[in-house]
Amino acid sequence: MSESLRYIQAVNAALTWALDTRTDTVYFGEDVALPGGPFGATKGLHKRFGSDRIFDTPISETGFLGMALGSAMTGLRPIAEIMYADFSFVAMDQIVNQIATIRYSSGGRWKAPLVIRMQQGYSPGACAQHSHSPEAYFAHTPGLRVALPSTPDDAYQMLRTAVTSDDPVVVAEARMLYPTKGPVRTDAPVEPVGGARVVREGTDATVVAWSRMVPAALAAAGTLAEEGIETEVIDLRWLNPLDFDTVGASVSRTGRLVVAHEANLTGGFGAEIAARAADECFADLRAPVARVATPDVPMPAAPALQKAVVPEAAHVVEAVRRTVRR
Amino acid sequence: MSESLRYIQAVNAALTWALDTRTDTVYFGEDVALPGGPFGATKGLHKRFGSDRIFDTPISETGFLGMALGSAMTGLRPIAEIMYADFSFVAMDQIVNQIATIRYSSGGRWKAPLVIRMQQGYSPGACAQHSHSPEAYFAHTPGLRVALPSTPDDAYQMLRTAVTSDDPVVVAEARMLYPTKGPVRTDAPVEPVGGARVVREGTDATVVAWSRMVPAALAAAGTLAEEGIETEVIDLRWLNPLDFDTVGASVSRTGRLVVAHEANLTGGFGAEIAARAADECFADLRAPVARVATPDVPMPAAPALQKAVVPEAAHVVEAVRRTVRR
Amino acid sequence: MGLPDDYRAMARIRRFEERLAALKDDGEIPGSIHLCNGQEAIPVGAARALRDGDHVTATYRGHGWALARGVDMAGLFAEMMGRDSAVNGGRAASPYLSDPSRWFMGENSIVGAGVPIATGAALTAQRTGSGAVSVVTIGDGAMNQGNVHEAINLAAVLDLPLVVVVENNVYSEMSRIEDMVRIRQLAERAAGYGIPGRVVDGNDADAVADALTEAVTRAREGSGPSIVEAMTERLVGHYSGDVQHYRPAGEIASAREREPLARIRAAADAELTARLDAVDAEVEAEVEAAVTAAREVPYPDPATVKEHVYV
Amino acid sequence: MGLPDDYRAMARIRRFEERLAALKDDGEIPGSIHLCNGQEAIPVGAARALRDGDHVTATYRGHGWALARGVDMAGLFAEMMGRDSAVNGGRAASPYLSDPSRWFMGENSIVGAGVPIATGAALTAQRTGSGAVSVVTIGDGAMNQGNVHEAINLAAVLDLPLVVVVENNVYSEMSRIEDMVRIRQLAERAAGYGIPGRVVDGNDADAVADALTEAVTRAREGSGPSIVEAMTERLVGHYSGDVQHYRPAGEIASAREREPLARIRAAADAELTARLDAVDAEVEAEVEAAVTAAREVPYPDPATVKEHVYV
Ligand SMILES: Cc1ncc(C[n+]2csc(CCOP(=O)(O)OP(=O)(O)O)c2C)c(N)n1
Ligand SMILES: Cc1ncc(C[n+]2csc(CCOP(=O)(O)OP(=O)(O)O)c2C)c(N)n1
Ligand SMILES: [Mg+2]
Ligand SMILES: [Mg+2]
Repeated sequence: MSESLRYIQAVNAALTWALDTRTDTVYFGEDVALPGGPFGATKGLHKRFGSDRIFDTPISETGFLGMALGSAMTGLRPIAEIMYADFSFVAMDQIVNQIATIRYSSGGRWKAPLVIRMQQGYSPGACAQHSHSPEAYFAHTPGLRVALPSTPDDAYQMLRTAVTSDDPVVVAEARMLYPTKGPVRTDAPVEPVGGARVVREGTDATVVAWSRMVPAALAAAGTLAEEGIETEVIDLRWLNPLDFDTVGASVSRTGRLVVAHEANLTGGFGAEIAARAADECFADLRAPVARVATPDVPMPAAPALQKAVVPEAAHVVEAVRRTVRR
Repeated sequence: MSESLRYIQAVNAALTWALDTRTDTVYFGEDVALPGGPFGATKGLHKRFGSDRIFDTPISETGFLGMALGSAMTGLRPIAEIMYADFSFVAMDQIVNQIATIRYSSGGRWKAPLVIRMQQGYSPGACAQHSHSPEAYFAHTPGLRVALPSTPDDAYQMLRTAVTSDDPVVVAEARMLYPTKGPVRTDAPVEPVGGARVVREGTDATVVAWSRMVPAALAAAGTLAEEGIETEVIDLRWLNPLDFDTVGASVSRTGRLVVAHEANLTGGFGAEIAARAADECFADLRAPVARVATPDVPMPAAPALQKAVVPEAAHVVEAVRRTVRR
Repeated sequence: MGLPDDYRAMARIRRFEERLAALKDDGEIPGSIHLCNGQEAIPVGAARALRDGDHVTATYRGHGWALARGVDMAGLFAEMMGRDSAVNGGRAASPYLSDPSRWFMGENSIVGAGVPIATGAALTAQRTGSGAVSVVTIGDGAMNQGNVHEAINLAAVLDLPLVVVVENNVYSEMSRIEDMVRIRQLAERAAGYGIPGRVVDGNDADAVADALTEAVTRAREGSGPSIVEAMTERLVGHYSGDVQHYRPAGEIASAREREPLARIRAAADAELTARLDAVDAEVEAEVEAAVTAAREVPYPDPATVKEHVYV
Repeated sequence: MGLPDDYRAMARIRRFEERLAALKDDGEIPGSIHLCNGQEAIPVGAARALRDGDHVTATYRGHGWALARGVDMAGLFAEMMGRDSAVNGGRAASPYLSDPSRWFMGENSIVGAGVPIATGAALTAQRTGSGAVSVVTIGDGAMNQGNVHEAINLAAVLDLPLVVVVENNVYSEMSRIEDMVRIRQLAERAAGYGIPGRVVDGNDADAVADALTEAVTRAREGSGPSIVEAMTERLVGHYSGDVQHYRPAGEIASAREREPLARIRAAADAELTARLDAVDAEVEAEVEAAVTAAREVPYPDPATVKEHVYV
């Protein structure tokens, strides 16, 4: 059975499922309990599950992410919320040096089954400190799973997967997609971690995207189809584990690759996809690998400037055209 | 005139030069003043310049990197030391959201002429929390200059360049190279920011490396020469500004590219070099782009395990062979 | 100083924020805004203790501080409208703006991050012997962020000329401070850094001015940092669009009786009331003129978007 | 408990560290090591206040805590030798080792980072009603790291069963604590979190045991966290290879008169001295046997290097 929900409602549904079906879960962060979260992701949860299961923390991200780790090591299954992905930088040590590392460095003697939930990306008028898309930092950190849902259904499925995973998972949602509505398979079995998805089939070029750039890539594919260019669109979904097989298989058919993300171009995870292609798909590539991303500037707040740097469907269209013409 | 100095002595010489010739510089960090630094980088500086110019801080990286920013905005030219690159994660917010951003977000009304000095990489027996090579995190952050000297001369020249730069610069030294000795042009004029360097010419393949992997790449080139493979070795030196022209020009001659760094493979800056090549050098590439890096594991402490993951000259040799054979 | 100058300074801030909220409702302000309605006595009182060259670092709720320190009102409106303002060219907007010409180090939209930065301005003052003082303002909730802890201790150890103003408005976003600390007053933490901590009525500009003057003088004399906790209340939501469902009934209504402008009004005789009415009219005119001027400012040229990443 | 059990427990740690230093000199220990010589009374006294199921989180200077809590001595030697030990298979080594079977959450080589983690163990104890307590030990210098500040306040607000032990050994690496804070005792900061703070003689296992028992009992009863500052001195360098040029002449010599083992020896009559000599001999034999056993442990198989990154 499937319900039509907004992305943010799907998050709420997944969290309800988690607290309801897994008694070892606890949820904490800033303004998440009584207030129900700044975006309503945790609306109603405190009323239903009480302060034992969901509670508000001081503005202490390092403190409560460390608390998430320690409680995960000792038997709980915490879900900690970082209100904006930008704030993960104040707690980066707990993420990189502690959460990602404890299992390996202990020789597998501890596990850290926890979820760090955050939302990311620019929005009109938001300054550089509220617009980061930091997925590349996390994906460069062995020990972390990294999930970036692009649809309401994935917001629900991937968050449930993250909660059930015995490894630490960063779930970075797309704030700009919160209002989007779509069918959510609320009765689907919990999926295993990982897996890219071909969301549109095509023969002329492969576009790999994630998060907000997936709907943009699909829109672009529609435009390109009118020009007779059939674009295959892959929603990468998980940066870790990385399902490059799906990408490679597609490129072996299309011979052309465009990678699209909102994060800054240089050192963005698009570079990793392009690098793998330049190695593993070398024989198949018939054109240069193109990347669509925000150029290397901190995000300006003025929409007039944001429009000049934020990647949209039009940029994908243009990149695919260039690639196909070669 | 040129002196023969160890890498760490060259750092000390550059800092002496900075404090001596630029009265607006101040140096601070943990155990840097009276103790002279855990590695002796600041030896003798306190005795010579006094507590007004160089002083010890509490163990508060976020506090003193923010202090570096605020003092740079108001007229000083601070050099702040992060003892191990791994500790930059506790201060990542000041680096990414503050230091890198203030100039752009203020519309160019402030500048932040500061240097964050650190040393990075694994060493035998060091645990995961003292072995990071975090350059990719910094290179993905617009607003930061990123320098990784691989020789005593560059340790001297690039640090002086960083100090004179009006932009914030992360100088990440290679701890494992501290004992290496080499000629240092102590009377050379201060170089501008940026610039890769061809440190060995070759016709069959291009190896791009930085930091500890540069001597490894040169050693590999020597071995390969005995097999008749002429390897061009490029010391990238600066990840930002990125001098890809030098890389592209080399690849246009050799048609083959190997990138080598100690940081973990996935999302490492080698991906960016490979991605650029897959785009800008597509027509020139005659073989898949290979990357040599630490596989995606936190660094284990036991040398027996480190040997199994840390990239050395032999890995470069093997990668170049594979590439040339294609 | 004192009345009616303080009244005017506070009314300017209040009117600015009210007008900004209206502009937001009208869709003229793209991003979210955090207003300081009710907290005006703090920047205004503090400004009396400061002189040119003294640096101020604030938070996203810092419009009042910018105005109190002389940042151009039209420029502020234009900046928040996403226009190519002389303040930050539209790159910063409401929560992160700054103005070197007024020694305004800037707001910050990372909680607590301004304190280490302000410590740096204090370091410059100390090392150059400029005699300047660095004042940083944060909220009650920010006291639990590690960056604030590190910076205050750092300033204490180095005897830096820093004054930390904690605007205790009871809430951090939607959470009450009493649920976030186990102490009565945040100023109690000063003892843990070996520096003075003082609590003042943040709705009384004179009380704030006195406390700041003491702290600033101390800092200028080289005796190091101190903390001033100013008790106040938010008359509006945390940010534009905060419906404040979490606030108990009547809380805001009663706060309206304690807020700085209402207080002066309540105590005013007929003659003063007339003068204050006149001030209000002048302020109203000033704010409207600023909005008009701001609307004249063009939007930034997209072609310039890559400028200023580096020098 | 009490003598000679405490003496034995402390002598085991002392001898372990001495032997470790010798092994380091002989090239049998690849990484750097941070010894706790002189601080043994703290883990030993603390252990008396704890029971099975109580978690301990330590720092790189945590060998004494591991031993006091029952982690296998041979396993510790093997781990630090870079062998495939049952502790962490050689992946952690001296500064980051852990042992779930002894509820030893682990050392940490990031200053202060263990406190938030220990807070998490306390959260589990509270939510599951296990009755367990979480003890975390840090150094004096760590009190200036933001993570410690955030975690202590968090534990205070949540009334978590956490005990923070601050081993004040005067130095953080090569810097004196009096240059890093403007307060006399670090325990003074407890007041800023609204929790009890207490200073004890860290060279007296009984004093430590009493203070910890009080703090642990309080935590177990659900009355929340507290801080115990244990005053002690480092008899050796910060790490292997620290020449300690920064320490005033005679400082270590006089510390040797105050250190826990010497104290007991000084107060011992002939009969006790004989017993202690016997204990020393047994400890010496135990440590040698552990070194021998550790040397039997093979080095880790390189083929396993990618195991345990994920479950
Ligand atoms: C590091 C960080 N965490 C969380 C936030 C989200 N946030 C913005 S304002 C705020 C509340 C701050 O409360 P307080 O310090 O009392 O200041 P006030 O808003 O009341 O002026 C929070 C949690 C942030 N901006 N930065
Ligand atoms: C975040 C961080 N900064 C700096 C260091 C380097 N460092 C290791 S130990 C140490 C001194 C710690 O002193 P203290 O807390 O007193 O503990 P002690 O070593 O005296 O036991 C420092 C600065 C680190 N490991 N982590
Ligand atoms: Mg507040
Ligand atoms: Mg110490």
